[in-house]
Amino acid sequence: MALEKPYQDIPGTIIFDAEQSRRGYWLNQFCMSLMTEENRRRFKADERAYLDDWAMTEAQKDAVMQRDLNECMRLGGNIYFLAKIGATDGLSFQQMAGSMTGMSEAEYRDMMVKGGRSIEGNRFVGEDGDAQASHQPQGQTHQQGDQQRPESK
Amino acid sequence: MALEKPYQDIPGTIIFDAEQSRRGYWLNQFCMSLMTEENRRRFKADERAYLDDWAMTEAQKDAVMQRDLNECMRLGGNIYFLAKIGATDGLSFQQMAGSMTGMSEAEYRDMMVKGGRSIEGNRFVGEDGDAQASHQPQGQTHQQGDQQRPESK
Amino acid sequence: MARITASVYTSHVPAIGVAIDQGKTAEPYWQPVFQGYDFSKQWLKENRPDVIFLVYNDHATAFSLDMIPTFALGTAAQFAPADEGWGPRPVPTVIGHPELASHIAHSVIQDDFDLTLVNRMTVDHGLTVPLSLMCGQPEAWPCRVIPFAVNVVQYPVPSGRRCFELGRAIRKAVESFDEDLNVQIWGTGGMSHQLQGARAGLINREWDNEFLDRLISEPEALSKLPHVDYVREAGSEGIELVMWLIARGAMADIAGGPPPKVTHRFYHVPASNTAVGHLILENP
Amino acid sequence: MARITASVYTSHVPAIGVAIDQGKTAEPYWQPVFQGYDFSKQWLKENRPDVIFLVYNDHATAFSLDMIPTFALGTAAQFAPADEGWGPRPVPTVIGHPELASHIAHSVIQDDFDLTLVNRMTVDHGLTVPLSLMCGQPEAWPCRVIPFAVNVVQYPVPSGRRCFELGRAIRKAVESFDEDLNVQIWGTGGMSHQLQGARAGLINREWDNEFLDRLISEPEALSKLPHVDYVREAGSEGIELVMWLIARGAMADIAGGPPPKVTHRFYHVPASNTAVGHLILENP
Ligand SMILES: [Fe+3]
Ligand SMILES: [Fe+3]
Repeated sequence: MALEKPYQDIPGTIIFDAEQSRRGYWLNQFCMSLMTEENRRRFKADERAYLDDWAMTEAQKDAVMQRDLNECMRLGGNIYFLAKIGATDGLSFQQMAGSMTGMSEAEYRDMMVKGGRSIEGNRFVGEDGDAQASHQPQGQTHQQGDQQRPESK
Repeated sequence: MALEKPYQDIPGTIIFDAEQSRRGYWLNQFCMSLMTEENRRRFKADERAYLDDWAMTEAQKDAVMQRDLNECMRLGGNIYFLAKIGATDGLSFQQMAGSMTGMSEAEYRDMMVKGGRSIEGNRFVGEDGDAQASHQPQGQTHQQGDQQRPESK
Repeated sequence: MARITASVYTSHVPAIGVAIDQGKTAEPYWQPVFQGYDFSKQWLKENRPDVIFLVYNDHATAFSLDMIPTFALGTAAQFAPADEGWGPRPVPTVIGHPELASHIAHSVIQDDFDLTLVNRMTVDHGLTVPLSLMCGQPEAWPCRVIPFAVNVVQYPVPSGRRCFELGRAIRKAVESFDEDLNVQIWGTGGMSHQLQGARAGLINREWDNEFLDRLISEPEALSKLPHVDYVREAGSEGIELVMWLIARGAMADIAGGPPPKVTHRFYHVPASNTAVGHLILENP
Repeated sequence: MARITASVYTSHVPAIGVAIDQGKTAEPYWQPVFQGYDFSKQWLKENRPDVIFLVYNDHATAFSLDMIPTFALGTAAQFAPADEGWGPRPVPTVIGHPELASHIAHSVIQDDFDLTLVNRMTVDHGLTVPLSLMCGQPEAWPCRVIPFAVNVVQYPVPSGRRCFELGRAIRKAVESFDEDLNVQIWGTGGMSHQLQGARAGLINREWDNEFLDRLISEPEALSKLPHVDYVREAGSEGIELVMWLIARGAMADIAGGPPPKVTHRFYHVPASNTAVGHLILENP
C-alpha cells in the first residue's frame, strides 16, 4: 500500500497500526476475555484448550503460552491488550515491559531508577544504541555474546 | 443554552437532539431491549412489571402502555427506537407513522398512494397546512371538530 | 491502483426489503418501484465492482444510545444481517474488505476525519435493502462491501458540507491503495419522508427532484444546504440525504476530473412512507 | 456563562494508582513523585471547579477492538471505575455533567469534529489516576467530570494539530453554555515512555522538558509536530502527549486572550516505566 509509514525505522518498536490490528484481532480479543475472573481461571486451568476457542494462529497461541511478548507484538498483539495476560500472571507493567528487553527484573528496575533508557543511538535503526538489534538481547545473562533467550521471563 | 436550534419552528415535528436524547435515554433503551424474543414475551405478559425494571418516568411508562407515540416522542423517544414497540405489536412503519396523525390506517395509506402529505402550509408553525396544530387531529373520526383521540390506534 | 468507477444513490426503505423477501415485487403497489431498478440490476451485472463502499445509517439496530458514532467504518471480515425485530432478513452475509477498509481508515483519519472503526456489528435494512434492490436475491452478494454508517438519528448529525469533504477524502484514500480494484461508492437513504408526529407522511416531490438535479450538476453548492432545510422541506427523516453527498464527493469531477455520466435516474412516490429516488453516476 | 479557568496536565501511570491505593506514597521510591503534587492538591482545593473536562485515553478497558472511536465524549450521568484485571480501583464513581456534555457535543460536532457520544462506559486509570493525584483519596470527587477519551492505541491516532483545534472548539462550546460554571480542562498521559520491545524503558528528559517549554510558550507551533517525532523521541507510548494539546488549545490565549500564568511545573523520572510531567496553567 502506498501509505507512508514513517515509523518503521525506529529500533525495537512495533507500531500498532490498522495492519497490525487486523493481524492480531483474535489475539487481542482473547486478551480482553481475560478481564473476568471466571475466564482467567479457565485459562489458567488449561491454557491450550482455552486458546483453541479463539480463531488465533498456531504461532499466536505458541507465543502466548511461552509468554513471548515480543513475538506476540510481532504477531499483532498490542501491549495494553497483552497486559491482561500479565495481570492474569500477577505481573506489573514494569515487569512486562522489562521482560521484553532480556534484562532481569532487577536490572530493568535499576535502569529506570537511574533515569531510564537513553535515547542516544536509539532513534533510528542502524545507530549504535542499546536497543539496536546488534545489542540484543540485553542484560547480564547475555553479556558474553550469548544469544540464547533467558530461561524464564 | 445559547445554541441555535433552528428546527423548532417546524409544525408537528420533534427533532431528536442531545437534549431529547437525555430526556428519553431509558425510554429508548427499554425499546432496544425488545429486540430479543424473550424480552418481547416478558413485556407482553406484563407490560407494567417489565416497564418498572427501567428508570423511566411515570409519564413515559403511561405513554408506552397507551401506545401514544406522539407523547413518547415528546418525552424523548426516537422513532427508530419506538419502532421496536411497533414490531412487538406486529405493526409496520407505515402503521406506526399513520397512528401519529389521527388518521385511520386506510386514510393514511390512501394519502401516501396519492403522493403523500403536501409541504404547502406545513413548513413553518403558524401556516395553514394540514399538519398544523389547528387542524389536529386529522382523519374522518375528527372531522366534526371532535377533539377526542381515536378509540384505538 | 484502486479507483472509484461509479456512484449509486438509492432510498433504503425497510418495506422494500419486506416486499422482496415475501415475493411481492410484482404486486401493483410495488411493481412501479422495482421497475425503476430493472435497468440498474442489469447495469450492475455488466459493471460488477470488486468492492462497494456502502454509505448508510444504522436505525437503532447495531448502535443503541450506549455509543453514537458520527462516522463508523466497518473494518471486519464479515457482517451478518441484523434482527430488527422481525428476525434477520434472508439475505447473504456481507463480506467485507478489511485491507482496503483499514487503508481508507489510515488515510482518512490522517486527513482529520475522526472515524470510529468497527470490527463487530450487524447490518440493518439501511445497508441490505440497497443491495437487494441492485442485486436481486443472489446466494451471495456479487462483491465485497465496506459498510460505512453515518449518524443521522441523534442531532447534531454531520453537516452536508462535512459529508461532501469526507467523500473527497475517501476518493483520495481509495486511489492510494496499491491493488487494482474497481470500487463503487453508494449513498443511501431518503428521499423525502417523515415518520413522526402530525406531519408524518410528508413528501416533497419538487424539492426531491431539485435535489437530484443539483446533486448531479452543482454538488458543492448543494453541500452547503443547512440541516434545517432538509428537515423543513423533506421531512424529519429526509435528513438521510446528507449521506448521498459522501458518495457524490468521491466522484472524479470534484477532484478536477470530467463531470460524471448520468447513467440512470428514477423517482417514485410512495414506498410505504417514503419517496424513492435513485441515480447512477459513472466516472467517464 | 461557563468559562474555562485553568488547564492541568499530568501523566496517568497505573502504578501511581496502585501506590496510592496501597498506601505507599511515603515510600522512598514514590515520595518524590507525590511531593510534586502537594502544591497541586492545595491549589485544587482553593480553585475548585464545577466541572472538569478530562481528556484521557482508554487502555483496552472500556473499548476493545470491537469499536475504536477516535474521540469519545461521555454524556452519561455517571461512570464507574473499571476492573482492569486487578479489580476496580477503590475510588469514587465519576459523576458526569450530561447537560454540559451534550451542549459541547452539539457545538463541537457542528464545528466538524466527528465525535462518538458514549452513555455507558467504565473509566480506567487514564482518568482516575489524575483525579487521585490532584484530589487525594476523598469520599467523593470534588466536582463533576466529563470524560473525553482519545484513541492513542491504534494508529492512526489523531494528529497534534487536530487535537489542538479540537481544544479550540471545546473552548468555544463551553463559553456558549448559559449556566455560570467554572470549568477546568485536563490533559493527561505521557510523558516519555515505551512499554514494548527492545527499546522498553526509554526516557527522554531533554525532549520532555522542551515539550513542556513549548506547550507553555508556543503551543500552536508544537501542535504541528508529526506523530513519528513523538514515537521516535518519547517512545511508542509517548504519543499520549498529543492529548495535552487538546487542553492547551482550550486556553484563552489561543482565542486571542492573554497568555496563561504558569502556576506549577513539575518533572520527575521514573514512575514505573514513565517520566512524570505536570503543569498547571491558569487563565488570568
Ligand atoms: Fe433510513
Ligand atoms: Fe496511558
